[in-house]
Amino acid sequence: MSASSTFALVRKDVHSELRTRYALNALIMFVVVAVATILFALRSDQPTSSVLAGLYWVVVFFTAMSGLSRTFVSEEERGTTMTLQLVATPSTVYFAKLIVNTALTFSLTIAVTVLYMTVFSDSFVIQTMSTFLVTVILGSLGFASASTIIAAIVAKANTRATLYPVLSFPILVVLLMTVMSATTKALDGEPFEGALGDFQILAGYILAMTGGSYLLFEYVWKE
Amino acid sequence: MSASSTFALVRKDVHSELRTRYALNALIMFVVVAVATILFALRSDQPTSSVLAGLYWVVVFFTAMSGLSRTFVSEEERGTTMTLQLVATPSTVYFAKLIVNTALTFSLTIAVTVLYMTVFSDSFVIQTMSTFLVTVILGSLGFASASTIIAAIVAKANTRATLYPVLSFPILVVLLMTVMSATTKALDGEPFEGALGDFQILAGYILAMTGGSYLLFEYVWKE
Amino acid sequence: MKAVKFGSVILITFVLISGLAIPISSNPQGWLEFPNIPGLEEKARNILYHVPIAWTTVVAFLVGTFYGFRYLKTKNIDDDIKSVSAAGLGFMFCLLATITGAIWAKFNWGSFWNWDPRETSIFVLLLIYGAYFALRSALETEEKRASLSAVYSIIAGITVPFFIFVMPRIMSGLHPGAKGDPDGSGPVVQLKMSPNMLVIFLLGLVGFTLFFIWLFNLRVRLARLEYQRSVQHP
Amino acid sequence: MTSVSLKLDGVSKEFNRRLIFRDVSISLQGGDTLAITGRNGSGKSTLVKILCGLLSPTRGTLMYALDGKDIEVDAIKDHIGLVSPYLQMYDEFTGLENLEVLSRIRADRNITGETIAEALKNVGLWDRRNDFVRTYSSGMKQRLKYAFAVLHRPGVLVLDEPTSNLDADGIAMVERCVREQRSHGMLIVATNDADEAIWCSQRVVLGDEKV
Amino acid sequence: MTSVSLKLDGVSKEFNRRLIFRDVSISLQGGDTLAITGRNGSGKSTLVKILCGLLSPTRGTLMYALDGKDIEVDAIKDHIGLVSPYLQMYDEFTGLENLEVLSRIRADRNITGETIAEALKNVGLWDRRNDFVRTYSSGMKQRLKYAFAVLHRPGVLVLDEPTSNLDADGIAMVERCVREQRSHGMLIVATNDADEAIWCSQRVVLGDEKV
Ligand code: HEM
Ligand SMILES: Nc1ncnc2c1ncn2[C@@H]1O[C@H](COP(=O)(O)OP(=O)(O)OP(=O)(O)O)[C@@H](O)[C@H]1O
Ligand SMILES: Nc1ncnc2c1ncn2[C@@H]1O[C@H](COP(=O)(O)OP(=O)(O)OP(=O)(O)O)[C@@H](O)[C@H]1O
Ligand SMILES: [Mg+2]
Ligand SMILES: [Mg+2]
Repeated sequence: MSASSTFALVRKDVHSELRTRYALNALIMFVVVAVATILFALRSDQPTSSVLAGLYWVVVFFTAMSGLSRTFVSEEERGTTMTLQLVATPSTVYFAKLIVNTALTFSLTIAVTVLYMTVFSDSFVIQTMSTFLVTVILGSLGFASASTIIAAIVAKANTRATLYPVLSFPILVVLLMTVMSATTKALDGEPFEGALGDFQILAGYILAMTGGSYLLFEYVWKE
Repeated sequence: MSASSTFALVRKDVHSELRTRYALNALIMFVVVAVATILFALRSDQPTSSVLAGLYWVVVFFTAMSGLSRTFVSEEERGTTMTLQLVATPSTVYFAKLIVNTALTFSLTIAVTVLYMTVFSDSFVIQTMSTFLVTVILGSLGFASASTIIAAIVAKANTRATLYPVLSFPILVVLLMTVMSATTKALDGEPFEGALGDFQILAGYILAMTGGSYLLFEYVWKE
Repeated sequence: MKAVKFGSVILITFVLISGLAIPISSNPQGWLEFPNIPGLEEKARNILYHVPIAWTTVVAFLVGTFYGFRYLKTKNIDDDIKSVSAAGLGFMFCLLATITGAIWAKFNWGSFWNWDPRETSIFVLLLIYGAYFALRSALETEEKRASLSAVYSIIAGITVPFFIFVMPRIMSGLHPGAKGDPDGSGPVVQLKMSPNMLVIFLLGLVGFTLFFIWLFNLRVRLARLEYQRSVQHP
Repeated sequence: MTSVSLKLDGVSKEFNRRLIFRDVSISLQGGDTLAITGRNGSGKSTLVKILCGLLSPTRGTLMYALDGKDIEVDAIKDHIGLVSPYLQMYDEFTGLENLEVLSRIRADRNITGETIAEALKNVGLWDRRNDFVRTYSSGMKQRLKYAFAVLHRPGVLVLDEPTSNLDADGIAMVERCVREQRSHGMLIVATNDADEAIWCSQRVVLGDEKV
Repeated sequence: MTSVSLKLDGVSKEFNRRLIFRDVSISLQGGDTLAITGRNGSGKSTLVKILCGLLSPTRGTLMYALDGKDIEVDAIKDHIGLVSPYLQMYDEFTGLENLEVLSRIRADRNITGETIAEALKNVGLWDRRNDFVRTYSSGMKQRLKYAFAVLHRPGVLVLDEPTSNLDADGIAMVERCVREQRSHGMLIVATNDADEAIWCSQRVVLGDEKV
């Protein structure tokens, strides 16, 4: 793996996404519809912070599921997988896709956050900003680290769109519970220290997933 | 359009979905995953009927969107669009896909209903069954009619990419809001008459969507 | 294998019978009475079935993952056969553990399901198995199916320690040993059981493990035969 | 058997205002054969799509007649057999299933199990009929397209790059198909290869415009 | 310039336990040329993928050496140029962008804007360099693959169905590429066409097994 080729591949993906807007459009639509639906569903209620935190990550999860798998699926569908195999080593591909997916998830969380803050302006108030920021950053990394390799697996299978969340969810449960718990703490105004335990879990999770995926990626990527 | 070729096309799609039962596996798992995610989010709370109704349709929405859009995208991606154009008229294609999507959404709502009733056995109690049934049937039809044309447009996304979220958002949100409101009424035990207004909206929506799509479909479908 | 087969049958039968037959008294006397564990009472008997089954589920999962790992190294299709056989059994035991656990929970904690951390983890394990088989059925080429499902089971395996060691600590739960449990840990963990109960419990563990080994052996042989038949008549 | 005739009148095609070809006029009767030739990018495939009613021309008209009666372009599709790199079979079905499913959608009652079996034997795929198209080699896919194209004995057989991916045996099969078609209907071949153009008596050469 | 040598030893390939070919052994040096022939479905493309390290053989070994030193199959990829129907360029980029992006990913510092411009002119796509590959005709796509394959003057040039979709001018271009490659490196051609097999001095014939 060389940094320059990884970076070139990231640039290619970003460029290609800006051209086709395939993932981006799907993401925007899902986010907006999901938030609108939830807003409508909660209309009459005063949701608790844990419900809000839960629904926040549910939206992120499902939206991510509709977009992240494109990274590999689109290569596979258009037959460019072989081209990429020829010009890049597996680890280059893995890290490039990991970076792209992290960036995508991170922008997603920002979009959802902005939407939530405008829509639930009285109940979704982030009291401990530091906790929230760290949660969102680690959460995006965690999401991307687990779902990148799953996307690579799913790209080789037949029923990609439905299979992707099915394979990802069991693996993401730990992550989801942890980020939900940390987000609740941020909303409730617990001090930053209160969420340190959650962050440790998140860090461990990210390391384990990235390391495992890195080692296994070759088996998935090569025929 | 001939009935027998429409029917043959429906059979082809169903066959293609069911043959190895992998699509079904994935879809069932998907619903389970969606419900589980929501359960996690709500773990500690006693959700109100409007929250439950909202989340019910959010699950249907996400599952449907990840499955329904495939109908055309998969033809387009594999280059079988031309083959289909050669053997079938546009209206045959449109109605076949509409039927398939309606059936898919309807079975989906049944699956989600059964799951909800077992999982939220105390809070998801359908008090006005007639309202619920009509809502689910009209809702499936509405979803299918909207998503069939959206899917056809998405399949050609290269050119119309930016239009897509803009188009689909208002189309889907109206539908979602209406079915949610009707479902809430069914859960709250309002008499059937109470939901008549919603049903009128739904019926009008379905007619407008199907009619409009039928007329527009040819332009979307042919180059 | 004969020894395993008979051993498991004898042990399980013994555990079943003695677990049900031995009376529980608040003041146990000798080997033929169980102590009364406060909060469990008669329901304590299920420890002897539920826990060994849950244990076997985990063993099966580990065995399946191990052979998946071996497949990636050796590319020998026999390892895939072993891996998928173990996964199939694991799924079955997982269902059994869920059912015995859920029934127990109904009588002990009042409802079938409470999202206690351990319940959550067994549910996730069920989902993992479901996803694993859904993935396998979506892959047509044998080699791809073997290696991708192996990768998936390893990736899923990475999360297992989180469920076992981490989750019970961040979530409050009903199982003994969870966060907020006043005792810290319960009868099994601290081996608070009376010696006779402990012996039967351990025999149960051994019995169910042997049972798994026997079934595993059977299934692998069956799967090999099927494989060979499909080689001859593809 | 029906006799198809075709009239293309002053047809031009532009993509994004780039002119591909201008003012093509063709008139073909029952047993006529036409070769469309021209350089890479001269618009052969584009013209083929227009002839099959899969793409509308920018200017000009296309008219088909069946036994002397003018008919809609949509209706002619049942009388066209097309082999083209842009036409794909369903990957997730077997070769046999593809033919069955597609004839059923076409609602063609003349096609029986035997017709299909015969077509598969003709193109040499009978032994592999139960394999998924996904696992076919490039030549096997091309053969399957032939089986599909001639299955309903179309009045017009349109071949775009007829021999690509085929081995000697496959080319012989194409020549058989071509002979058979000339005996009862119209044949249109778009090709780069002079060897294939000689199958046809008439010729349209595209590509005076720059590539 | 580096000299590549290759040794394939007793290689067999099965898909789902269907034997495609058995016990293929090849040994090639610097300037050698090899034609792989055989019927449709005999495994030519499969063997090509194995030679390029894109597919693992079921049995047997593949070894590459660079200037006499054995190297990993992964590392040889930088010295391979491949033209194949299974290799696609990125649709949503222009022809020029494809070459730029792919060389950047390959992290090949020898490739400048001029090298790329020259390659595009060689294959006759310079005028169309700023059009999306999506809008290219089949022959233009094939030409672009050639530009990509020879861009880095690879030690090994591998061509699968070299002339498919190409017109006379395109075939002349392929022959130029082939001549040029023979002058400095190894050439492997998989084809159905006897006219193309004569470019090479050695030959492997696949397909004693049934299609
Ligand atoms: C379906 C999910 C499960 C349910 C409903 C369930 C239910 C129960 C119940 C009611 C008890 C008695 C607790 C007490 O002593 O107060 C218990 C004990 C226990 N369960 Fe589960 N269980 C489930 C899954 C599992 C799993 C997956 C494991 C381990 C892998 C497990 C291991 C244990 C152990 C070790 C005990 C004895 C705890 C003790 O008293 O020290 N259970 N379970
Ligand atoms: N992924 C796969 N799964 C199963 N079988 C496959 C797969 N890929 C190829 N095959 C089979 O392997 C055989 C060889 O295919 P290959 O594409 O190598 O043939 P080829 O010699 O290139 O043929 P052609 O001249 O038609 O291109 C064929 O019988 C094909 O059906
Ligand atoms: N969708 C499209 N958008 C824009 N331009 C297009 C599109 N499709 C084709 N073209 C252009 O039209 C011209 C003709 O393409 P066509 O595929 O018909 O050529 P062809 O004669 O079949 O060439 P070949 O021999 O390479 O197959 C080409 O210049 C191509 O770039
Ligand atoms: Mg063409
Ligand atoms: Mg080939």
